[in-house]
Amino acid sequence: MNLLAAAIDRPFIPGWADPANGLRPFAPELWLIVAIVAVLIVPFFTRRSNLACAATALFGLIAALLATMIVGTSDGVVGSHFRGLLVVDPVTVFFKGLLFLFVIGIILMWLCTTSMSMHEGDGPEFFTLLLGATLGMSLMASTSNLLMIFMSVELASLPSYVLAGFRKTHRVGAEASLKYVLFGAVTSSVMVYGLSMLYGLYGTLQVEELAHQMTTGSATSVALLTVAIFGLLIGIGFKISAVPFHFWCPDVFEGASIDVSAFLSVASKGAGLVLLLRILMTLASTAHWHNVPGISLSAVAIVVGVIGSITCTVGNTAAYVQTNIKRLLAYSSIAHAGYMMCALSMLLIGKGAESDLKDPASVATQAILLYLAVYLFMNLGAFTVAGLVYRQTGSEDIRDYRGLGRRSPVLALCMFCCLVSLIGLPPFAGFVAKLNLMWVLFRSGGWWIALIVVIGVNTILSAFYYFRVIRAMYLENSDAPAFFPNPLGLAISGACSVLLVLMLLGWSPLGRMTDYFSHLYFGSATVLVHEQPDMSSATASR
Amino acid sequence: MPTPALLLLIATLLPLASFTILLFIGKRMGTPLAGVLATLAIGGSFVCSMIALMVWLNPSGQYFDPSRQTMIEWGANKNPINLPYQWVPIGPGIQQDHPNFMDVGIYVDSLTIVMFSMITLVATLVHIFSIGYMREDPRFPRFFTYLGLFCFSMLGLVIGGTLLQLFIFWELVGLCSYLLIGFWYEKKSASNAAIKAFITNRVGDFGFLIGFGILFYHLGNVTLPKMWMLLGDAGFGHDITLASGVIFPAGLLTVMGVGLFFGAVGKSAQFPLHVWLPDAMEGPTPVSALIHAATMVAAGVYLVGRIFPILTPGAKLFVAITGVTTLTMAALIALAQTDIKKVLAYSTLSQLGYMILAMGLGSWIGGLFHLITHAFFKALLFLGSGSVIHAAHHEQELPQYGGLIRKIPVTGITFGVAVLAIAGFSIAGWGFSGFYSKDMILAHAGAFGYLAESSGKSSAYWLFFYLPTIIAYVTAFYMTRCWMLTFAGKPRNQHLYDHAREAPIMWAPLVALAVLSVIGGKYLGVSELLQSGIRESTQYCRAVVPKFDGFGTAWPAEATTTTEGAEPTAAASSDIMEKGHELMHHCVGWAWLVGIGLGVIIYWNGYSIAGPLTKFPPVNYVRIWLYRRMYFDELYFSVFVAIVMALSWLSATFDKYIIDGIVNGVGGLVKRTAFLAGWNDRYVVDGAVNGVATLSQELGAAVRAPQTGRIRMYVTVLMVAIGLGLAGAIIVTLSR
Amino acid sequence: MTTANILAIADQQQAVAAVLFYIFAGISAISALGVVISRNIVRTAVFLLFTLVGVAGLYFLLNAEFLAAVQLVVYAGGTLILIIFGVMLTSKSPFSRFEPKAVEVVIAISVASVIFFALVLAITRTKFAVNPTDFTAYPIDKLGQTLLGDFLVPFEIVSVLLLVVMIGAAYLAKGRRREAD
Amino acid sequence: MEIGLTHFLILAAFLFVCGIASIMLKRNAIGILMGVELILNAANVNLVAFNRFSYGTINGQPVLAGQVFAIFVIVLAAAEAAVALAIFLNFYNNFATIDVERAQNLKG
Repeated sequence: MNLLAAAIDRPFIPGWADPANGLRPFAPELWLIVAIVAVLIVPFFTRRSNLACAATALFGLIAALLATMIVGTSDGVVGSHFRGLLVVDPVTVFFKGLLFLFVIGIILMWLCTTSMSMHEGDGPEFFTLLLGATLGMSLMASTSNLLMIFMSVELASLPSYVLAGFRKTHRVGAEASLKYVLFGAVTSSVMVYGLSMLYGLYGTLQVEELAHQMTTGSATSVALLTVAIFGLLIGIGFKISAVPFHFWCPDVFEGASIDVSAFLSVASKGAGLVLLLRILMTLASTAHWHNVPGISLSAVAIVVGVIGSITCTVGNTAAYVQTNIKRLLAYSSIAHAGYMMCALSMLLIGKGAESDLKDPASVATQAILLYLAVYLFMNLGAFTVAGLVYRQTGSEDIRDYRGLGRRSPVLALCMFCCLVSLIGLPPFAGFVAKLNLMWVLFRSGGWWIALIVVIGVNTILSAFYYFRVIRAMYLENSDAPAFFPNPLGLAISGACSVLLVLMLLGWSPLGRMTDYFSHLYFGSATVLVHEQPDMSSATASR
Repeated sequence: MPTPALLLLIATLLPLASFTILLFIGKRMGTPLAGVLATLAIGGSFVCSMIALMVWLNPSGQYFDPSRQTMIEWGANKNPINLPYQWVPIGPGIQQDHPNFMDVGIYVDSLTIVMFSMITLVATLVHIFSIGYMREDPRFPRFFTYLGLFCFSMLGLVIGGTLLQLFIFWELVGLCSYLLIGFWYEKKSASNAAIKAFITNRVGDFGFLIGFGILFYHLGNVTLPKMWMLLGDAGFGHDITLASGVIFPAGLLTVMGVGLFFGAVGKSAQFPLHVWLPDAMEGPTPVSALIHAATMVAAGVYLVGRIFPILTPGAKLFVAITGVTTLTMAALIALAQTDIKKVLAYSTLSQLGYMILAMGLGSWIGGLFHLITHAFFKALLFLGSGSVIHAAHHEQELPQYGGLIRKIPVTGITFGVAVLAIAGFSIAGWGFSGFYSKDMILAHAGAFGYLAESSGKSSAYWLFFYLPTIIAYVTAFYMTRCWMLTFAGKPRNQHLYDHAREAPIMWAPLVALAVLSVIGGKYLGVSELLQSGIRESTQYCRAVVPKFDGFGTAWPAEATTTTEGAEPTAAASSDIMEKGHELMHHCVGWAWLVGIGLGVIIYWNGYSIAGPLTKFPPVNYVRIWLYRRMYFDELYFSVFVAIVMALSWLSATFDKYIIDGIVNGVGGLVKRTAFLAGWNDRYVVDGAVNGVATLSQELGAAVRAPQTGRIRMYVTVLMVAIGLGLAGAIIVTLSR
Repeated sequence: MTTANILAIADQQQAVAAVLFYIFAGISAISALGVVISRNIVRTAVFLLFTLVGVAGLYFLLNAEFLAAVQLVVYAGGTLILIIFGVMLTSKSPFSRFEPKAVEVVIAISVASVIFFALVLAITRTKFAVNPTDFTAYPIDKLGQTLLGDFLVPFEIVSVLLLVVMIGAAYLAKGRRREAD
Repeated sequence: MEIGLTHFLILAAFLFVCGIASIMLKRNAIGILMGVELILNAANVNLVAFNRFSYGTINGQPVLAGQVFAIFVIVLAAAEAAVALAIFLNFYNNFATIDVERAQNLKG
């Protein structure tokens, strides 16, 4: 067992035991790189190259996942490595674990949906790109250096552009990748311009150093700082698809094949959110913000919060009239990113300022991690069902979901679970996540209450369009024949549904786990100001 | 776990088991079997509840107290069962010794037991009835699947020990209600009604969430008794200082109470969210009997009962006003309805209004007592109407009936019993069930009036007595009208009359409910149990807060501090109660006779008297106004349309002027507005459902306006955003 | 040499630098404008080439000779050739000219000028840190050491990125597969 | 007047703005890509100028972070151009044009 663990957390070179300086903290990434190379070599030895590549990629991801678990829980790896270019901290570890798990799910989903229509021999390219994008996303989550931010965003984006148009003969696919690459190129170039300004203002590429300079260094222009931060936000906003950088999202999701859409919906957004989380956290955790002339963190917080609330509103309202299930889910993913951004805005509250929480940032981080974890499963389940229905009927139109409750009851039930969870209704974990998020906002008080109202109204709005699908499945009839879906796909979506229920029941362990990670991240326990009121000492004032 | 709690838990889980089984193999089980299984499950729940009741009443198993030579008093010296469990840690860290937990739990007191018995009893009868009623329906198993889920959720709602659980199950019963209203979704009206119910309830739930949020913010998710202990002094209308030193202002308390009450407004279909309940009658009739008369809609009253101690005088006044408005309005509308189920629906609204009014006036027992008796006779009325509709081949219009007593005598007689019960039939102080509960409410209303007078409040407070009094007459009249038009007179539709016949399997539930409607008021000991429920809860709380009197604070009298250990009562001092009772007796003592007599005379022979009477123009206008339900749907719809128009105007403006530039001018805008105007004309009467749908749709159109599919448009919007953002930010920061 | 002489030489050098700056800046600015204005895609590409060359000249002025060489070799020599190649492959005559609408031109010009003035305002109002360094004093190997020292991680990651991107681009560009396959 | 940092920054701002304008104006996908290249060049000029005038040395040792960043930007620009052109080619194969206005199947 020990031998296996050693093999996984120190790939191919023995003796990298030095946890502080060695490559060991980055064993997951190394496994991904190994897998990329392996995927390119494997086809030479087999005739069914697609399946072989899938297996190789799965193997690489499982190794990466195990490595994340082993390395992430061992002592001495937390901290920054390679002269601050890469960092390992609990949030990174948690996100990487989620990411690899999710990509494993995506590959399984690929096996039961898109793989059937993929040409033999395209597999190596597909998995190279998928793993490359995954590598980029995992790096996005583990850096706080401006150059590395740019690099990892590009590494996550460039393969995604190609993936969106991977079905070369599909006109919509070609269109989707065209839009994606143009939009992405524009936003990333503006981001670089902003980054160059940041460098110009503070002369460093390290975000921690930068935050330090901002608060202690000589006062420089706030105007240019705004430009710079603006540029940074644009680049990350593109990945998160925050309004007004969301235009690509529905078009790309509709045009790309369903596994790619599912991949982008969680992995890309999650990576962007974690990156934003780290940057905001680094900025906020540097003390003496009130010393910075002309700019206040609460202003940035308000911007993030407002963007978040606009994002979820736009996502939910625009989803209403969609007839394509992938497009609908695309808008829904925009909305969910918006919810998480709302919580992100809390990171910037100074400790104790205008808040009942002593450490709002840690609590907000916990809420976001939990939301991300739950969101992963509900989206994976919903997309898998959509993929299976597409394989069966060749259609992504919601009208073709009519009578699904009769035609394929179990599949419809899985979809029902995932959609109800996406709304955030009680028997499923979506409720937990949303309630937790709203609760956190609530406890922080102040104008965050307004965000709760926004999220509440949005939840009502979102119920409408999710219910349209449910209604089509259960309350409408169609003559389409009954079918039995691919068992693997059924297993994935069923597992997601069951997990959603289990996560609700196991809310407590889930909450504890995310809590644990966020506290590790912040390095200290937080205490609520309001203790649970004591039963014996209730008094009333007269 | 104490035996009653365990039994009730089993009773809650049995329907869930039947739901799960039916969900997977229901279709294979086929038509009678699925129903039988579900009935057995809920029957099992009923048995469990009854055993729990027995154990509760007398843990020792003895009903006779040998030392005092009397029967043991109902519910004497019981302690409520309060079992909190820590479910979710929230916020604070894992390293902390005592993290803040989100609790769930079980809370059992006499009220819980009473509710369980009533719900399982009515549900069992409705299940039996449904086996006959739904026999020909192709989706028979699915119907029972939904019913199982509903029963589980409803029982879970009642057994829940925290407001969070209440909310979760609250949503679940709402979901079941949605599914069951839309059960015959092929009918457009049914699926529209389902959506309408869903939306209207969301509005109420939003209020609930706000109230819940405020409560949560100050206390966390505490169990019910803890909540009472902490906020038990809300009735005095003062600020409350919590143990943590935080002051809970009285104004916020009122807002919280009103917010929580708004959940009840939605579920119990109180004014102004009453519009969904009449439409909900599109569902199968057994569903109307179970969900939309006996149990779910009464959950609102149950909720108010649970939050009663934390309502401030302001909140109570709000509750009372809502109740009195609803009961008056609904009873008037019921006068003019021609659909038998609509009459019953509005009658339900009106009776719910009575319960809510009782809660608002401080008559905790009265409201919940009426809830129980009402469940019996209203379930009977609905099942009876189901029997009529079944016999009449799904004809629901009163003008098509007439003389049916000769064809379906059992239904006719039991229906008649229910009419007598709801009218408050009584002779010499003895009456059917409705008599006792309604009298209790009205007597309290009278006492309330005197109290208000003595404490110098406005004389408008007397309206809380006089309006319900008048409506008591109206109630007897419209129910008689309904019965006479259905069962008496000559057949008005001979074909329908000839083919009408009863199904024997439906008799048993009807007769059982009829018996309950007769004896439910006096002989089942419901009010005594409820009285003991107050005592239990109060004593439980007094163990911690010695001066707790949350259930007994009489208002609008000036707040008086209660003395320690005083016998808790739901009412003010006994002489004022006596005065109130006397006044009530004078005013409504013979209301049932007047109402029924008038009804019998006017509708003696179908429409022969009433028809010409309503031809008289002023009466006719009123009739039409009432028939169209006072135009509430149209009013709501117009408001929605106004919003939609404004939004679409905005979106059109945005679209035309900002996105496409000034090139295309105002032509498109005019066209769009004109289109909307035409659309407005066409659909203005099509119900508020479309309004909401269109509202979202238009909003969606507005936000999707830039999503034209043109990448250059995207980039342009992006760049304009960047430009504006940059320029704005720079100018703002430079100008500092 | 006297101090006056040195000063004069310095002045002279500064004057030369100024002249060179204006020449290179002029080349890149004017051809950047040309990129915007030109309607013909081939001509646009040529304008872009001039911009890139002008920027390379600016790098020389900034003592970044290596970067200037990279700019000329990779950018002007590689990327631009790639672009022109793309132009050739995709421009069959009727589609190579696309006229923007007048409204679009107005919006573009106004947005661009707003951003430009905002930026200029911000730049001129800002006091940047002053620490001019004459990089000619240091040999070029410093750059290599930085690249493989401080920035080793991005250097390695770029190799993975280029591999992945190459695979992806080759996949997409290797011609359309027939539906019948 | 001595040529200083500000001159370079303003030139870069001009290139940036030209890039934005050509992104907004070009209907040819390759034209848009060229606009992106302009913006990247603007960023590079910024980086190199800052490195030269403000942050060239720390404690007497030369620091070349800006230049290195610029090198990476150039490399990534090349990679991006390769991917983008492959995608354009794919689009061209499907639509027989690279007029981005023709890409309007996905909308709403």
